[in-house]
Amino acid sequence: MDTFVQILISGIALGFLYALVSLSFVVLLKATGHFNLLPGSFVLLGAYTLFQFHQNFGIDFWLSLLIAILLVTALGLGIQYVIFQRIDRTADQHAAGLAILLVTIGLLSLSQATAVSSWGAEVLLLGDPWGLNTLRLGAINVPMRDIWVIALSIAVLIIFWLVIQHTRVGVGMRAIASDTQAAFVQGISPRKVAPYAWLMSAGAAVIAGVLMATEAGGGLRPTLDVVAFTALPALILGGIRSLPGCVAGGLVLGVLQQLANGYAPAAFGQHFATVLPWIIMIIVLLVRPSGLFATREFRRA
Amino acid sequence: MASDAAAGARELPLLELTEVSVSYSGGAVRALQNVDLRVYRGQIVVLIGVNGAGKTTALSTISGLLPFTGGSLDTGAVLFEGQDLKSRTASARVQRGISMVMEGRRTFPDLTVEENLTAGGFTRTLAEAKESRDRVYGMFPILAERRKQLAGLMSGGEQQMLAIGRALMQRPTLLMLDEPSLGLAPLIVEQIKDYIVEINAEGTSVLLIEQNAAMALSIADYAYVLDGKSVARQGTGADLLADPVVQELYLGVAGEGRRSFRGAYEERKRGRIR
Amino acid sequence: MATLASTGTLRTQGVFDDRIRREVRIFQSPVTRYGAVLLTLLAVVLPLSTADSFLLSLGITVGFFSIAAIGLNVLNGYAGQINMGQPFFLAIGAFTAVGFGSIMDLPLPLWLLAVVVVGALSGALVAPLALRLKGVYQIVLSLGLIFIGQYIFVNWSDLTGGVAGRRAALNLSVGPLDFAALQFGGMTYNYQQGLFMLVWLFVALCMFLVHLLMKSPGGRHIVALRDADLPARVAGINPVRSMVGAYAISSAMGALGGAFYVAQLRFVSPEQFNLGMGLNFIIIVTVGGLATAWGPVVGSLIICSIPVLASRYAEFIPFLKANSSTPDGTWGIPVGQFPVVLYGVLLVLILMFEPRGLTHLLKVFGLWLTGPLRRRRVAPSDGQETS
Amino acid sequence: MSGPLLSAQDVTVRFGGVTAVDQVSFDVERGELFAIIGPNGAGKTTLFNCLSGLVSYSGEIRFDGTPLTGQRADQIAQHGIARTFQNLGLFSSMTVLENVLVGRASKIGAGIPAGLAWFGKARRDEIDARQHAYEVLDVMGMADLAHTPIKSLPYGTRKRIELAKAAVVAPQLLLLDEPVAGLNHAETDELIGAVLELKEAMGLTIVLIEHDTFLVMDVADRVLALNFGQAIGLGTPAETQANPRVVEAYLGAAAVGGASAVKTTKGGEG
Amino acid sequence: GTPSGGSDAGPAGDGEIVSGPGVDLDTKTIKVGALVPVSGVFAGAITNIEGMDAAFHRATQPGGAMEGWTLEVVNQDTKYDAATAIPLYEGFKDDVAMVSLVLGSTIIDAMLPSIETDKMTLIPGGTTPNLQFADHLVPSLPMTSSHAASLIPYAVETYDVEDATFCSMTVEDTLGKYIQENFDFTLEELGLTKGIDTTFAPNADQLTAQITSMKNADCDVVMTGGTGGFLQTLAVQSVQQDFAPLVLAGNSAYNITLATGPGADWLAENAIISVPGDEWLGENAPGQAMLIEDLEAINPDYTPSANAHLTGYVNGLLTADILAQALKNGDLSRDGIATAATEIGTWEDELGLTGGDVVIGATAAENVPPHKLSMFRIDGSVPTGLKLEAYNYDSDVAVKYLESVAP
Ligand SMILES: Nc1ncnc2c1ncn2[C@@H]1O[C@H](COP(=O)(O)OP(=O)(O)OP(=O)(O)O)[C@@H](O)[C@H]1O
Ligand SMILES: Nc1ncnc2c1ncn2[C@@H]1O[C@H](COP(=O)(O)OP(=O)(O)OP(=O)(O)O)[C@@H](O)[C@H]1O
Ligand SMILES: [Mg+2]
Ligand SMILES: [Mg+2]
Repeated sequence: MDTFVQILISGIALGFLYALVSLSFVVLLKATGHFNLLPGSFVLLGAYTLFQFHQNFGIDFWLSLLIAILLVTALGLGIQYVIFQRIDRTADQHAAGLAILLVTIGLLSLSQATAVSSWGAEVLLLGDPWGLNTLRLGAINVPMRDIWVIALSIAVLIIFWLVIQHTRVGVGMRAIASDTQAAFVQGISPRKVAPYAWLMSAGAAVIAGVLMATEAGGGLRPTLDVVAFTALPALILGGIRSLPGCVAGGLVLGVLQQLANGYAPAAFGQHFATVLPWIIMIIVLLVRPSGLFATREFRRA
Repeated sequence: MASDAAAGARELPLLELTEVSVSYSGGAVRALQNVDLRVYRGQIVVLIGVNGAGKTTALSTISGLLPFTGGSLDTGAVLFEGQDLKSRTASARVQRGISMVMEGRRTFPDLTVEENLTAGGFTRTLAEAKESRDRVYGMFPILAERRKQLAGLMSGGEQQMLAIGRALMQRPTLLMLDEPSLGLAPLIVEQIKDYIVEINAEGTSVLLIEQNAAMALSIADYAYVLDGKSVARQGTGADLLADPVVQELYLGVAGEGRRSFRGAYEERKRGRIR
Repeated sequence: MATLASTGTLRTQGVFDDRIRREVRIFQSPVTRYGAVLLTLLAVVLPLSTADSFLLSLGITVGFFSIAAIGLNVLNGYAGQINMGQPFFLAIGAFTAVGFGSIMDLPLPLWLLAVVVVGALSGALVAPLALRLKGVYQIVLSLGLIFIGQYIFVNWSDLTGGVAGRRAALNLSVGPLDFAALQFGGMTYNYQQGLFMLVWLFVALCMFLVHLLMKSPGGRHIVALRDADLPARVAGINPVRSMVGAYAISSAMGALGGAFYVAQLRFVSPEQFNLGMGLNFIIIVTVGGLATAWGPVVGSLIICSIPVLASRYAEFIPFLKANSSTPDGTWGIPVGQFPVVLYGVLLVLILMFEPRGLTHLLKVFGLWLTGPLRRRRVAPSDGQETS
Repeated sequence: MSGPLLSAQDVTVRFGGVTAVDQVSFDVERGELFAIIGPNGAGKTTLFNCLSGLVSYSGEIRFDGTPLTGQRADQIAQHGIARTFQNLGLFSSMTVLENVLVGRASKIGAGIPAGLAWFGKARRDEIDARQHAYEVLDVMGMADLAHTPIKSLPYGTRKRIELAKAAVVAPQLLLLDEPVAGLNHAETDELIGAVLELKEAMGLTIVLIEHDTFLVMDVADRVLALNFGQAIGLGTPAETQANPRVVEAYLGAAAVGGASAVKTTKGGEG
Repeated sequence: GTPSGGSDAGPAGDGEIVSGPGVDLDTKTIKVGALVPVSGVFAGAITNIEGMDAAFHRATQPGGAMEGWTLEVVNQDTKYDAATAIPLYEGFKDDVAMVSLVLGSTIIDAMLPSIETDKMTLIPGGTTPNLQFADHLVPSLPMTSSHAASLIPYAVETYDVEDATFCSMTVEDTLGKYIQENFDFTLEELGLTKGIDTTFAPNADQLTAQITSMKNADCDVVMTGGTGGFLQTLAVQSVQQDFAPLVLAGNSAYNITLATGPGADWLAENAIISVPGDEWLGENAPGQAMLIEDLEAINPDYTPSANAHLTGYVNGLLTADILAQALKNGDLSRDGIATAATEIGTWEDELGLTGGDVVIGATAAENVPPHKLSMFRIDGSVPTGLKLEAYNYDSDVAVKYLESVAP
């Protein structure tokens, strides 16, 4: 029983990490109208930036986190103005979408190269306030870091939801994503909206990255960015546009994956826990082609 | 009406296009050639012309969308309240008071009706936005009914109303409409015509593109006929309604009504057989 | 007038006939015609003329990547689907080849046939699910295929050798002729030369098949579904039939590529068909130029060459600092990182400045060059290719 | 064969809350030009979507006596039903000719395998299709546009191509959804001329949705009026104009005068 | 492997030396190849090449095996990917006399056919049984996958855990597979009680589940097998789960951050690491001092590494001796080098770095790799983070295992 609860808790923490990353995806998707892998780079660079400021410059942890988020946001904005907008102008919708996705794949490899060449490939200590402290409830141990994962995720989620659904900035974002030109003639300029969007996306990703790079998370390492891919099933499961969906998807997969790690019989073969989220995703897609929390599909002849 | 225009002619125009030439895809397609066009405060100015004459192009030149459609302003200038708009972005121009209802409605399909209006009021303060929303709902009750429906699921006409409502949210000084009657039922066309007059009466100047020339010219203070890149004729609505060429091309009047299409076809056939 | 299409005898009988005859020729533009001939010649002559093993083995790599990419281009380019899961089909082809060509040691034609058939079937099986999905969903689904494929093949160890992989020498003989040791005019050519020839002949063949397909109604219908599916269906196109076809072609060629992959390494392990490879393929077809005849080949050439060339010549490139295990203060790109960086930068630049791909760039350049020389009325139905 | 070419019984379509089409029944006789009018959102396009198998509906639709209900769009096309779209259904990456060729898909048997081997059936189908395509383009005076990419053409021309694309199969039933919306008088005249010529030459039966009441009253044999998805009138143009419900819901008083003008001009020619 | 042993080679029989690929008789330069990933997350592996350069530095000094010659390493970055590696190998094979270091068993596996046809002599950097006895492969160090056979007996002796429950936690790849095999063999031999076997996906960062189940199975000793950061993850998450078994790991699992990074204390507490050779500043092995001296000579600001330098160094010295032998026979062709290797026969471990003598048989089947491993505890105060506990521990089980896998 304890085992089960223990696994369950670590599953929930993992799930919220997935959720944070897919949140970052969702916001970018809503704001730029293009699916891309930048959250991967954000996760990585965010964590290393925090390391630079906290460990090397000795600035307070939370302050460094803030700085990291802002810097990454700036980076994101730069990328949008220099690269995305140019592509948007020169190519039609389909081509542009693909081009941007691929550009971000290139940026992903670049960001890793940057991390390795400036901070090395070895695992580093982030020096987070939680370390390996754990909260002991009887036979059950809850790492402090997991508690923070859950708390921060929930906070972020609520903020995002309020902004996107209930502010004009949110409406603006979705308008641009839905029909850029029409948005322009409403006086909605990317310059007014984009910063918020990137701030949110970067925020979610950097927080996720930092939490993954904490001591309890296994330290700061240049391979953090793979989460850009491992979180995808959660994104899909939640239906790429809905915030609560992300969380639900993340939690479901996080927990199931951990349970598989713990209980899957050897008969299920190697890599089972790794592939499980993808299998679940495909099964769900078979039943609901646009995820569990899909917004309504419409098509007019 | 004619006298208004004459009166207008003295003070400086609200909007002025001088010697405007526009081309697409790097000069491959020339869409406008030395077009001069004026809109005075409080006027309804109508722009008619065959397909591909460059009407929409003219509007995108004014609204600042041109670069995004792959077009470029080769020569000439667009003056609004006497100032050159060259350096202004599309959204900046909206703030200056130029709103437009785009060709083909272009509502945000995956936003609800209400959100579409909110988007329209983006440049206004919340209070102003709320007030104008109520006005729009008053003007188009159907929108109030469907406020929670996704715009993409509305019929053509419903979307057209939404598009106009959305533009009105910006409380423009100049409202530009690109073929608002396209695909609308006669009743609605009548309504929209009345709306335009109403909006105009409240002090908003209007630049209207129409295929339905009869409707448009009937409310025009002044009108331009574009054909193939450049302005072929211009004059007050009344003048153009009386102009034989316009009648032939755009109104198709014969006697006291419109000329029968079937009749015309029969005629041509007989002609061919002989 | 009263005698029109409906009554079968056409009013304009004959007027357009020679126009039409010109349009349905297999090769219209001289470019495509001579391109095809050139490619085929190259496939045969080049390996005979050189034994430079680096050139050859790089050539073979480019070759089998091209084959799989040509297939993928039908799907991602002409059919407008987004499939990143090509490695899944390469894996299927690879292990089918291992089974028939190595374990059972059947002759070349037989196991190639098996590879194509199995590949096509697997594609046809995936299609119905993929077709229900759009955009991001489709992308992620295809990524899922890769992981699931790896899971299956890692655990199917008697065929695949599991995580360790297995050595597999494929039987390259067609009757008397054995590509593993070609005999030509008294002299024997080595394995690589033979394989190079084989692979590039197949590249030519695949390009030719796709060219024919895109001229035919079948191909046009695929493009129609991509551009606007409701109108296409209303016009009488069965979307499932066409798209499943597109998937089958794509996966069959993917499988073919996988088989030649094994042929080159004479070794195979499930983890070779991984995410990275999937990304590479989508990059190849896009950078090369979606829905263009030469795109996949150009793309493969670039993407496969970069890492190999870069790591081979890194030493000679300025602004690089020597490798060191831990970062020292000095700035600069460590030689080791150079290929990665180059790869990333190129990718970003190409897509920034020509999202339609390199082939488009080349085309423009070519037209500009040959502009004066070209006769009027150049074959227009290459329109499909530039689409 | 006897009986109506097309007959719809109690066709009903619901989208979530909205009832887009509500218990609509009507027949279309062979060779007639049957018009559907109604306010925006009345359900006209949706009705077309039922006829061409794009939405699922309750009720029954028979074509030439055979029930279409439950068939896929492409199966329905095989029966010889073609259609144009309200906001154009063209293939943006293709040339004019290619667009029209796609319109003939339902007549092409050869599939992808045949295409891979560019011989026999695939080739014959292709040549035959191209002959018909040029034919229709020629009738509509667009033969020399054949190889222009669709993108660069103005709206009016595209509308004509949309028509050609539907007519090229010489369908038994042709559905036109607002074919002249956005055209000026001259262009409308031209396009309607083409429609009537094709109709006569191919013996087409046509169902037409149009908001230009004058045009409808001018060319239609019978008119079906919809409002909020329900049929509020079915009859000759004259009857329809006399129908108070239609006037009240759709035409408005103004239009009637315009219509009376038709008669006089027609008389003038006869 | 004695530098002095080389003195009789060098200039011997100048005139009629048969040359071969990668050999330049005029400039007296020989190029040897290496396939070591150095990009991305593998950047650290470059130290292997540093080690080899150091060895060549010594070998070419006066008194060195290749005195008067120049030995160059041509390394190509494989990114640990066979498909990349093969063309690279094909690319440089005609410019190198032999391949002196290759990392990654799938890559070596994929290279075998080509090596066969090229008659290329290849020294792997650590092997698994499936490669140990392949033709043209010359062993230099104990098998990467057979550490359990030394670790477990050592643990039993030194920490008297004979009635403990032994569990395994191995990565799901080739290496993990053979480590598991070796683990089972050892328990079998010593008749120890087996708990449960757990596995984890390559570079997994979630081991909570495995830990919890091992905890429930009351595992006292855990034999781990894998590469990358998994020990770190294990440590970190074990701390949180209050799990503290005796952890055994081979050198493949070690990197310096284990001593400095997260969970270092727990590891220092619980982990035994087996590595060939001596502690960084140790005196047991004469070769260790030489290694450091040579490293300083070629790159003053190198950073000590636990194992990578040594691997490169050892392979380098062996290479030098093989070439020296070939030179003595006056035949630097591929065949010449191959025969030279076999003529060396037993390569004595005078430097004490390889964990025993390497036997290079006339045929590959007769190869016998060394088997002695040194036992270390993790300790941040030592340069490489490894504090020696027992030097060259000699295990019979290890010997038996070698016999059992020999063809
Ligand atoms: N984005 C574009 N790229 C290239 N050419 C274009 C583009 N937009 C319009 N054109 C061309 O410019 C000319 C004018 O187009 P425009 O849309 O302004 O005409 P219009 O009067 O609005 O026609 P319509 O009445 O159909 O709306 C046409 O020949 C059209 O083909
Ligand atoms: N896919 C759909 N999902 C939900 N509602 C729909 C959908 N398609 C149409 N509707 C609704 O059904 C009603 C009828 O739409 P339809 O397009 O048939 O009207 P219409 O008669 O063609 O109007 P118009 O003359 O403007 O084209 C409208 O209220 C529309 O909102
Ligand atoms: Mg227009
Ligand atoms: Mg409609």
